[in-house]
Amino acid sequence: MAVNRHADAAAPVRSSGPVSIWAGRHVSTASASLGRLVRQPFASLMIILVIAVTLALPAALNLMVKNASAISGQWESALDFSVFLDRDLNLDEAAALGRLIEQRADVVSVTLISSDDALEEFKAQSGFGAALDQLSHNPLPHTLVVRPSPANTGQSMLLLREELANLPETDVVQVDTDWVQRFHAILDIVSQAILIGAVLLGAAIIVIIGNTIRLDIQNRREEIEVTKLIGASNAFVRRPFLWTGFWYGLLGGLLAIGLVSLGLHLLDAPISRLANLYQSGADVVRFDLREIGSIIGVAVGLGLVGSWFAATRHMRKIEPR
Amino acid sequence: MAVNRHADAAAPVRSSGPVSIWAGRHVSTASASLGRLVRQPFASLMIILVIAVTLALPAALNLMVKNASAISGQWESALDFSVFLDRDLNLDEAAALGRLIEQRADVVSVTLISSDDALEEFKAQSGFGAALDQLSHNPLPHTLVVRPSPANTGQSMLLLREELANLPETDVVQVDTDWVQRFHAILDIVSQAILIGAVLLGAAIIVIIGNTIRLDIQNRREEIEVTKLIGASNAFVRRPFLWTGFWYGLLGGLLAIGLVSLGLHLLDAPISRLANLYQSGADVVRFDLREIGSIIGVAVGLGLVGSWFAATRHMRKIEPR
Amino acid sequence: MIRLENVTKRFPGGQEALSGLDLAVEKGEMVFVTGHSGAGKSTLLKLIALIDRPTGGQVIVDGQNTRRVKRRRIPAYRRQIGMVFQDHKLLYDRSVADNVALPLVIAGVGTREASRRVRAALEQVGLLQKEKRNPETLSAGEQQRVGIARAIATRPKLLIADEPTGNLDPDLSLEVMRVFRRFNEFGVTLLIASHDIALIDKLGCRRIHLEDGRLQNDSAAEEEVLVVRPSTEDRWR
Amino acid sequence: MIRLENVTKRFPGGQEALSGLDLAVEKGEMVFVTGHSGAGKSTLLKLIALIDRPTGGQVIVDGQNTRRVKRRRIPAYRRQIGMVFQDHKLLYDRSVADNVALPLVIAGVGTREASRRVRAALEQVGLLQKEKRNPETLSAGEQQRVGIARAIATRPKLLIADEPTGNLDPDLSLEVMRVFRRFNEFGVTLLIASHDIALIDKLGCRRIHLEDGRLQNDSAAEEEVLVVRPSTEDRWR
Ligand SMILES: Nc1ncnc2c1ncn2[C@@H]1O[C@H](COP(=O)(O)OP(=O)(O)OP(=O)(O)O)[C@@H](O)[C@H]1O
Ligand SMILES: Nc1ncnc2c1ncn2[C@@H]1O[C@H](COP(=O)(O)OP(=O)(O)OP(=O)(O)O)[C@@H](O)[C@H]1O
Ligand SMILES: [Mg+2]
Ligand SMILES: [Mg+2]
Repeated sequence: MAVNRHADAAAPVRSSGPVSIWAGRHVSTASASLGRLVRQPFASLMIILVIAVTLALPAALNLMVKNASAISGQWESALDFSVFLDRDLNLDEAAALGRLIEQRADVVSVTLISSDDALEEFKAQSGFGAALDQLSHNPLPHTLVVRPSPANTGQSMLLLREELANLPETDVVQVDTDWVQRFHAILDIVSQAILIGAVLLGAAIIVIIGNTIRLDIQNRREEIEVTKLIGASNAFVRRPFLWTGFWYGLLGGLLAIGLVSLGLHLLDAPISRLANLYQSGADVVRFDLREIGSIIGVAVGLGLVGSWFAATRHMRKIEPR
Repeated sequence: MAVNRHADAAAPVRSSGPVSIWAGRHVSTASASLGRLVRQPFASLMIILVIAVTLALPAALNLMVKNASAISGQWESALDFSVFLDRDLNLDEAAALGRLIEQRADVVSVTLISSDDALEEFKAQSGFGAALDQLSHNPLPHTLVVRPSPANTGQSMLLLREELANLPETDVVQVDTDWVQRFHAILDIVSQAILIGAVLLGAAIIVIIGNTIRLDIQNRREEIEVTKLIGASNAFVRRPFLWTGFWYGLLGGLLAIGLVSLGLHLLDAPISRLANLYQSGADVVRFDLREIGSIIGVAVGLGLVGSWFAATRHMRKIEPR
Repeated sequence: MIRLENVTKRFPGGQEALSGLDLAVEKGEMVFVTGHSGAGKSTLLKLIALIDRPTGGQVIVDGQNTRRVKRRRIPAYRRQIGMVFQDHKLLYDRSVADNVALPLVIAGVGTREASRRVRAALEQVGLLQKEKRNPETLSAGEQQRVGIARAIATRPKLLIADEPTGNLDPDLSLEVMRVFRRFNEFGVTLLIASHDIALIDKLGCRRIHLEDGRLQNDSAAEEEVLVVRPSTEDRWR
Repeated sequence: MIRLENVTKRFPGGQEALSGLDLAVEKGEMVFVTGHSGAGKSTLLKLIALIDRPTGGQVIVDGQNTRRVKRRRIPAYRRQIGMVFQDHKLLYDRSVADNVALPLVIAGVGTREASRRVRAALEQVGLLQKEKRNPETLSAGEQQRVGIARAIATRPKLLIADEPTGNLDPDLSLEVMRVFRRFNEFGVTLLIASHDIALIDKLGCRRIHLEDGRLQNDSAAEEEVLVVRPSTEDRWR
């Protein structure tokens, strides 16, 4: 009956092959765990709801950010710099300068507007058409419309503008400064807020889901204690809890996706109105399969890790010395 | 020993005055409950963290909305309509029309810019100064700058614009339409998203805090059962649980305020940069006392209500029949 | 003091634990309930303590029909009864003394008086030196005695004990029975479920024998009923 | 089979439950441990089952020093021992049959074989007709017997029982002891803590008496040790 001769010790007990036992145990434990959830519908639903709501928040935030950036990409057009060049630069020189500027990392594209084109456009748009016909010469210079890279922050935009203004060929750089600065200041705040929100939500899902599973398992501490006392290995004791955690995670994750989809459905109308404004047929960005997978993955993962820790913690407590 | 003669039945037990007993019980139960939390620091901290994080999310959302609306009030200046009037309207007629428009509910203010002022400004700003001196007559009309009420939605803005355009005195209404519509479309989305977020968060705090306290109390079901069995009234059994809920709520609420303040601190720099852009010395909006009170109130309230329900539910279960 | 009329207890599963039981226990009696495992002893005691209700018949305790005790009056009803549970039902989050004090706290006894009574009760079961310990660190027999101390601390008029000596050695069992006997001499009515027939015989009390939920044997019908008349002046309190 | 050398168990509070205990139980013996409440019987059994470890001395079971059993080997160690707990330790979230089957499931016994053994074990304690019930709906004595059935279902070589008849009437107690006796005849070593001295005397087994954590009396020193030699062919299995 020596402990180190385990196979020998277990001999009186006729067992089937180890793999089929392992698989069989998992199948029966999985269905037993699910059965337990179904038998306590209120308690299970509460826990699944907690997980779902907790996961829905960051998922919703993520979708919002994605939709916002899909839209805000098109805002950039409002942020072009108009670089009015010196009046004595000719068209070729202006084009050469444009190509040069276009090579900057913080610039997406440069469009050249010749002074003639500019005047035509101005006449058409300003309502001064007839009056300007009286002009003896074109007072407008060649202009480079510089579109900065969307990666720019408020700071780097200011820098870019300064550098453009300091070019010897530049007369004046015009831009709707207020809008640009506001836009970037707000973008900065939003991205910082999203970062803080993400950290808070990340902490929330770990703390909330972990704690919920911990409390649920603590309620079943008797099961841990008794099965340990009659010789179950840690793996055996943990198994039903891991399956419970798995089911909680899976069902919670699915419900989270459902909740967010519902919320998105409610946002459908205003978002598509906005999309229309850009004439971009751009639809509302929804979950793609990868995201659905990762939400469920996170849910199941947290369920498993949470129950693993909680069960192990309880087992430690009742271990001799 | 008849049950309806309670005073008589309790007689063998010498008791002090009922009020001092009541107060004394509460004081001792309150400190005992707090002592229990301190004796299980890990479990208590987890639960308090859950409550704090759960409350921090809507509190942060609320602050964000408040800050955003403090700022966006100043955005409105970008949304003014320029109503160019017919060229044959004289200044007095224009001023009269302006006063008329100003009385609309969806308009905040109307500023009259005379054609002379408009030309001066245009000369100064456009860079065409010298060129325009050559003009024989002022091509610009009188203009009314109409500032719409911030209460307008994208829809009502369009309506307002149309109505202004349809006035017989109006030549043309100019507005950076794209910006206005975008701004309002985004505002619509954001307010809808905030509404959905608030509903989700409201559900979250009730479900999460309620469930956490439910599970915590379920862990102490023996205490409920045993005290009930030896003759405790429901009120007596509930008392320690209510106090536990109270402490969880209070500590969780305080921690939530701490978390949000920390987050706000991290947002300080970008927000004050934005505020500078408006030359408004407007500081970051923080919690006022009323809000701190209501966060703690909600936390404590949920703690109390949650523990009341959970304890009562368990008592129901063990009641005969 | 206790009157059962045609009491039946059928559990949801269809299991009938008590069938048409008639029984009367007078004030001041000390009665033992015996019967094999599963005969319905615990069920009977639970009906009397209003931990459960009969599915048929009447349970009348001190003139009060338990059927007519409303839910909110149950605590007051139970407070009049001292109960020793078969599985002790101690709270493991507080000391032995706090466990024994619990019914006194519930009854609103002042701290001074309560601690005096707690020590007296622990003294009687021989556990005074362990009052500060957590029940979890006590042996099974010690826990059982804490349960007994808790039941007697409130000095109830009716004491119900379910197998109070199951985990006690013969010497201690006799000691506990002597404590119960002393209570009885002060006028307390006692109803005790027990398997320890040798001990019961030694005490010579009335004995009710259950068999499959039916009254099989009542020694009161054979011998003289042993009733210690409560003294006019209640000396014990 | 079991050898204790100068075993001491001192609990964190300073309580010394066992002091310098020396003891030897041979393979195939059936030994009773007696002693008053709190004498250290349960503590002794727990040390042997490796539910706790001694603070001093050696506990050697089947040649294996428990001190040297590493934490991860404890489950395998415990699986070799059948244990009846003083407080039953049943799980109330599953049926009686599932409770009894639990150690078999842990050992990886096939479903068919396991259910056969579960029924055999429940048969022996007279609870076969209640196999589908939840232990919560059983009487205390019935629960105790479920605990016994669970311990014997795995057919261990060493069976440790802590007060297995505390909640049983004399007839059933004797019945349970007969079951244990039959096991013993098939070569199982048994160590049983009990207060029921009348019953022990009836069985005439070796008896170890503890007093305050010390060996007070060992009947093996007086009478002939009763060892049923395990038969060469293991008939019982
Ligand atoms: N909640 C329940 N549901 C169904 N049956 C029950 C329930 N409680 C008890 N029983 C059954 O009622 C019968 C009587 O139980 P009871 O606990 O009164 O027995 P007992 O005389 O106290 O036995 P013991 O001496 O073993 O404690 C038993 O057969 C038991 O299985
Ligand atoms: N965890 C513990 N901490 C401190 N003291 C303990 C602990 N467990 C048991 N004891 C003490 O050790 C002594 C022996 O306890 P044990 O449970 O072994 O007694 P026992 O002989 O089984 O008694 P019983 O017949 O009442 O079950 C008792 O005095 C008990 O109070
Ligand atoms: Mg019973
Ligand atoms: Mg013991």
